[in-house]
Amino acid sequence: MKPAAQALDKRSLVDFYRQMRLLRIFEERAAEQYMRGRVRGFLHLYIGEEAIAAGAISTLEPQDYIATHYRDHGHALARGLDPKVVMAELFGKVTGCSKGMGGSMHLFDASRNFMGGYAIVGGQLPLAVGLGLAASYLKENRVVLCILGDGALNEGEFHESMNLAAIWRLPVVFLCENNLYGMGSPVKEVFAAADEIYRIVEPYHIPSSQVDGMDVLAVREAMEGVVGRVRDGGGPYFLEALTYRFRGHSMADPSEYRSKEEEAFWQKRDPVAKHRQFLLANGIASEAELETIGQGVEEQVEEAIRFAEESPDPAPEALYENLYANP
Amino acid sequence: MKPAAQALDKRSLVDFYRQMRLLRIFEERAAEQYMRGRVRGFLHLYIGEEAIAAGAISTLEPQDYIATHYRDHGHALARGLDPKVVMAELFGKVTGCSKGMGGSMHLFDASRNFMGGYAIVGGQLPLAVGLGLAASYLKENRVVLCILGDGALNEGEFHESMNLAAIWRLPVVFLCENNLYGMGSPVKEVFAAADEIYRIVEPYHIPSSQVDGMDVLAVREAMEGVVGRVRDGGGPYFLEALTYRFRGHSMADPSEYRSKEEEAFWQKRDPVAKHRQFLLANGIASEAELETIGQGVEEQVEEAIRFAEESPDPAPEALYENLYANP
Amino acid sequence: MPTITYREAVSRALREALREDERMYILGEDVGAYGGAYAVTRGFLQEFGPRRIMEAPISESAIVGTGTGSALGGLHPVIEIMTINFSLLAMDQIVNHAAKIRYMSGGQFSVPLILRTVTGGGAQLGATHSQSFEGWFASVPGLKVVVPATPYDALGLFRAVRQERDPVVFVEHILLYSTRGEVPEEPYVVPLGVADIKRPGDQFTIVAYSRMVLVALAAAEELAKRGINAEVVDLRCLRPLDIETVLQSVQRTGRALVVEEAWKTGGFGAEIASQIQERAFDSLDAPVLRVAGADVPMPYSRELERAAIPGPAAVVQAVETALGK
Amino acid sequence: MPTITYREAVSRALREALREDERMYILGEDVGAYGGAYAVTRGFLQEFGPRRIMEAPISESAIVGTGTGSALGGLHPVIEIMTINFSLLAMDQIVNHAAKIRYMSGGQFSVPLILRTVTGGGAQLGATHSQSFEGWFASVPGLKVVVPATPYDALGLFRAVRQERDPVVFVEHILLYSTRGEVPEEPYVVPLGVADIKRPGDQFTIVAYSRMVLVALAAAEELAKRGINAEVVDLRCLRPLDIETVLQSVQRTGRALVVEEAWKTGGFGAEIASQIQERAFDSLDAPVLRVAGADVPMPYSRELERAAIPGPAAVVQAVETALGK
Ligand SMILES: Cc1ncc(C[n+]2csc(CCOP(=O)(O)OP(=O)(O)O)c2C)c(N)n1
Ligand SMILES: Cc1ncc(C[n+]2csc(CCOP(=O)(O)OP(=O)(O)O)c2C)c(N)n1
Ligand SMILES: [Mg+2]
Ligand SMILES: [Mg+2]
Repeated sequence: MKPAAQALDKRSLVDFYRQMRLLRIFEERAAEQYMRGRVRGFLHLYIGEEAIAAGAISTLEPQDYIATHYRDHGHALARGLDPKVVMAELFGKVTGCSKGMGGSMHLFDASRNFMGGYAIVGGQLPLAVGLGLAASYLKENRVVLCILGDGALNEGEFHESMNLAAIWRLPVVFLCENNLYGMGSPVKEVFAAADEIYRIVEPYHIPSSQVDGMDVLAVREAMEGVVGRVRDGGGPYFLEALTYRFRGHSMADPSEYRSKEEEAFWQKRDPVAKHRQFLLANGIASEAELETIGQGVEEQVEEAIRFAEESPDPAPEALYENLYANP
Repeated sequence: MKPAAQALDKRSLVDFYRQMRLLRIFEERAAEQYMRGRVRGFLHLYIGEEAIAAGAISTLEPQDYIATHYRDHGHALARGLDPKVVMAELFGKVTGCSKGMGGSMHLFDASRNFMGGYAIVGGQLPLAVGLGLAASYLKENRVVLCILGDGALNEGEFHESMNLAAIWRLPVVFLCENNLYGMGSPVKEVFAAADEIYRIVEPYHIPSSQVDGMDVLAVREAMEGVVGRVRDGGGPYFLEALTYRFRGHSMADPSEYRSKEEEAFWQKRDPVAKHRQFLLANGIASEAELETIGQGVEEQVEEAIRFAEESPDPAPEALYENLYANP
Repeated sequence: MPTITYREAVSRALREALREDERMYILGEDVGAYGGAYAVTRGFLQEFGPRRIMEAPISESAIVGTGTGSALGGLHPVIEIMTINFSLLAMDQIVNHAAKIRYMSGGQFSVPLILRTVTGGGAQLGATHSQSFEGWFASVPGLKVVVPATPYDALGLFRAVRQERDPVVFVEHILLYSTRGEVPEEPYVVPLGVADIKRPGDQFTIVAYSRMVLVALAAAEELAKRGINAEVVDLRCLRPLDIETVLQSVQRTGRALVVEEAWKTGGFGAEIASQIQERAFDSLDAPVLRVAGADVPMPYSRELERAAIPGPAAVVQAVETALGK
Repeated sequence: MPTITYREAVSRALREALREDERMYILGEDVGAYGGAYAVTRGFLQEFGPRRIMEAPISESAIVGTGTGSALGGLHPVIEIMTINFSLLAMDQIVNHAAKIRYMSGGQFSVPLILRTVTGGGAQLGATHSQSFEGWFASVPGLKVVVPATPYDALGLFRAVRQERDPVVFVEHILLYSTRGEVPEEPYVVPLGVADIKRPGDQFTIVAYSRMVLVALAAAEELAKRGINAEVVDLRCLRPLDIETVLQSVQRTGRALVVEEAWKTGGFGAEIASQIQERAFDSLDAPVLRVAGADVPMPYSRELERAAIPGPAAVVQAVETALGK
């Protein structure tokens, strides 16, 4: 058993399962709602990558900040946002976590220091640097978790942000979800540093490493070390989690650019199934327990959909609200 | 004696001296003209860095491209632009190499494939990539020399450009003039990779190295190898030339942020004096010969100033010319 | 005449250009195997191969700069910026480099760069993905800006764009791709800088471009039912701008309304309105009006998004109010 | 009243703010040891230390994004973009991030970010260094844009900017730094969104902002000599825009001219002209005119640059022509 697993009690270990199931079911249902035209815009599913959100975010304290990209449902739910308010946001309802103004790509929750999903590739990076600067300037005990896709490494802003985080030694963890593709582009084709992308930060003397992003316990373990180190004033860290998205880039993507073999290879490493196996194999939970958890999650998501459906649209006046604190 | 020196005949070795003297005198006189208000805008002097332009550009063929930054007088002159047309450009005259439309920071000469001085830090980098792409697409035997300052490494565009040059294996030499400062900012303070900046491109698998930018023969030697390799299809290369600007960032800069000791240290390594010493010590040229060369250069520059003075301003109609090929 | 979609028109224009012009290549994010975010270059990689259809990393600034540099080096690049929203990341290369090199160099260099991009809202993509910056580009000397509203114009204008030796921003609209229109088989070109009266009328001039032309036409239909005969002028290009056609129309109708999707404040519609009143003041019976996007980031909510983008009803209402009805 | 320069006014505003507001810091290229490219922050590093006066690498986009993030995290950043020309590199962070976070989040977050930058031409810095993009910023919902023309306004407006909870672009003009004006010792604030009649008159309304206010005033002096009594309205802010003061003036004078330094085509002057004719049509005896920058990249040549930027003579001529003189 991994040290992380040994250090965790049964409740925590089972909770990873609950959480990953929730992320999975939530998105499967959201996809259905999208097909029915109730959820619109772009919908980017996180299915296949759940271990990263669950493992990584479990290591944060409530005062820590999260800034992420547009594939953000999993991060929001793992941070404890109620599935209701996330689903309501996808429905564009006033009860949504961004009051229906943001949509899937722009989830926010100030009460959980969930500082936003950002839909411009790389856009969240300097924001995370700024959050780190604020924490450091104000001498607050906060770590910033900045989540990015492999695609963000291609934006110049990535480097500008790494440099700033490095020269100021800011408490920021850059967690790169390397799912091997940015839309239809294989990282290997478009990025010269694709072989070991975590080494991209070496010139800045930012420590970095890679972790199996399909294994929630591996992610948890790696992140525990990283977050501890960053919190203790070690400066920024870059962690690459190797993963795969099981679905297309967004609901609009027929996903014809990946081979069946490649997909099958990764499907076998499904993080939810893997953790389930782990729990069963180590006698931590029984089939029946896990079944009950699955049902509970299903109900929770159904309830979220009901909530979203029944919630009102924003009032017409909302169009001109919240543009300025003081217009 | 360096291999480069051995490989060169007397004429070439002496010519480096002539060229560096020309660059030096040209700018000293240009600075005087600036004080008299005849040259205006920003005037960024290259004094102290002449060995780089002289050494590097001597390795190019006529069909090769140069794209550089705003500190570009030295590059233009070393590429063989007539001092007259460069001075006339500084004077804003219609006889200038950019017809008086560009000014000091925006020198152009199509006939010499001098593709421009660019005043937005980093802006020339993707242009150089594009020039390399064109040469490669058209299967032309051309190398692109892209000159940048250390400051350009801080712009995200630098990385975007490195990545493109690397994935497409383009024939581009990136020559970084590391003069330790971007305006008043020491590279060491603002750039986390300052210790060995040439290593910044390692993650992209772009080969790179450092050369003494105060020694024209060292630059020549390094660049000969680099240009040969790039011309032979070896893909991009990054060369860092360590140097120092003897004057302020621009004429507007009182230059109060550098210590006298540091300035003195570098003054001792004056590339023009150094090469003069070399020529004398090795009996390649006599004091008298070098004196004659110096006088010739002085006259050439005086003539350039006369030419610039006597040249007409652009006609008022020029304001609306050359905006579009076909308006 | 055969009918094709706007998407097909752009595809055809590109395919034809690639076949005829060996120096043309396409570079953009996901233009290859993915077939383009809006499926415009589907099948291109197979037909033209990776030398001509180049997959780009997500590096908007360097992609545009590469296009510019390659144009200086003798190529004829078509750079695709996936949507106009991302052009903000390339703004410096577009405005400070591509647009200025000819002029700054005293006319020594040409930058025949074609920048294709997608504008507009209406697909519930939220605030960062639903913007209309074509007006900004149109204010930049050195650029040309083409904004086709129909398949016919998209194809014909692209053919004209190919003849240019200067950077052109070719702006497609996300909601137009699936619209259909007649396009002749015979070759034709729609020259730049020539507006098109998409619907003649004598009581009101409605000036529009890109998708708002369709909105204007729908409004004009409705107005006709109400006894108001509006003329719809499609600008087709924002730069060069054919203000003459607009002025002639206004001289006939005495009244003008500009419809655009961009934020009203500082939108290009203000330029058009200003020019109309500057140059046809004495013909005007009423102020030149503007119907434009709400001055807010685009809300995600469907209802609010609808309220934020001008629709036929808003145009009808503005015209009727202006006519005192 | 004591007289100080515009540079001193901005310096004083910043110094005062830094002293009173522990959460305020300045981040920008060469704001430290160099003292700022235009010497505005000279001595600040010594007085406030490197925690408050932060030297930035040449990374405009990340600098602005850092400012925004730090504002979300409770700080009060003053981010200096050395000149507005370089803001093109930060456009995405300004427009897609800073300006939108409050709205997109349904009002959960504030971004009290102050972006200082320097606009304008006239110093022979050439095409890439002589632009005026404040009008673009003014078209972006979520931003505020302040364009002081005098030392008094610079100081007073900055004090108002400090009270804001939203991103404000504070636009200084390169040629104004050495101009002088009276500034009282007693505390005062110039609220945002309140235009100022810098010279009363009853025959012609000249609307201007930033340095063009001085040009308008010089023109008005000349016009007075020629018997024409022009009113000069200084907008002081482009967003929020005090159009009411402009309209009231136009109602008195019946004629209006907007002067701005930006390229004429698509400049913010078009917005102002449009609003005037929309809302004061019946008061207008003539079209609203615009005198603005030539629609070209800025030439380096001194004579051509002079011809490209509006000066008093161009304003006088436009007014006289309008009056049929
Ligand atoms: C600046 C910018 N350019 C392009 C896009 C369009 N786009 C959205 S997601 C995406 C791919 C991002 O890939 P990656 O960062 O690997 O994240 P993933 O989708 O794989 O999770 C692209 C190109 C964008 N949103 N922003
Ligand atoms: C994008 C951009 N930001 C800022 C500037 C202002 N600026 C001009 S030169 C310079 C320093 C550049 O330093 P470096 O690249 O090291 O070149 P050096 O002047 O030392 O030769 C700066 C910040 C600019 N021209 N462009
Ligand atoms: Mg990816
Ligand atoms: Mg330097």
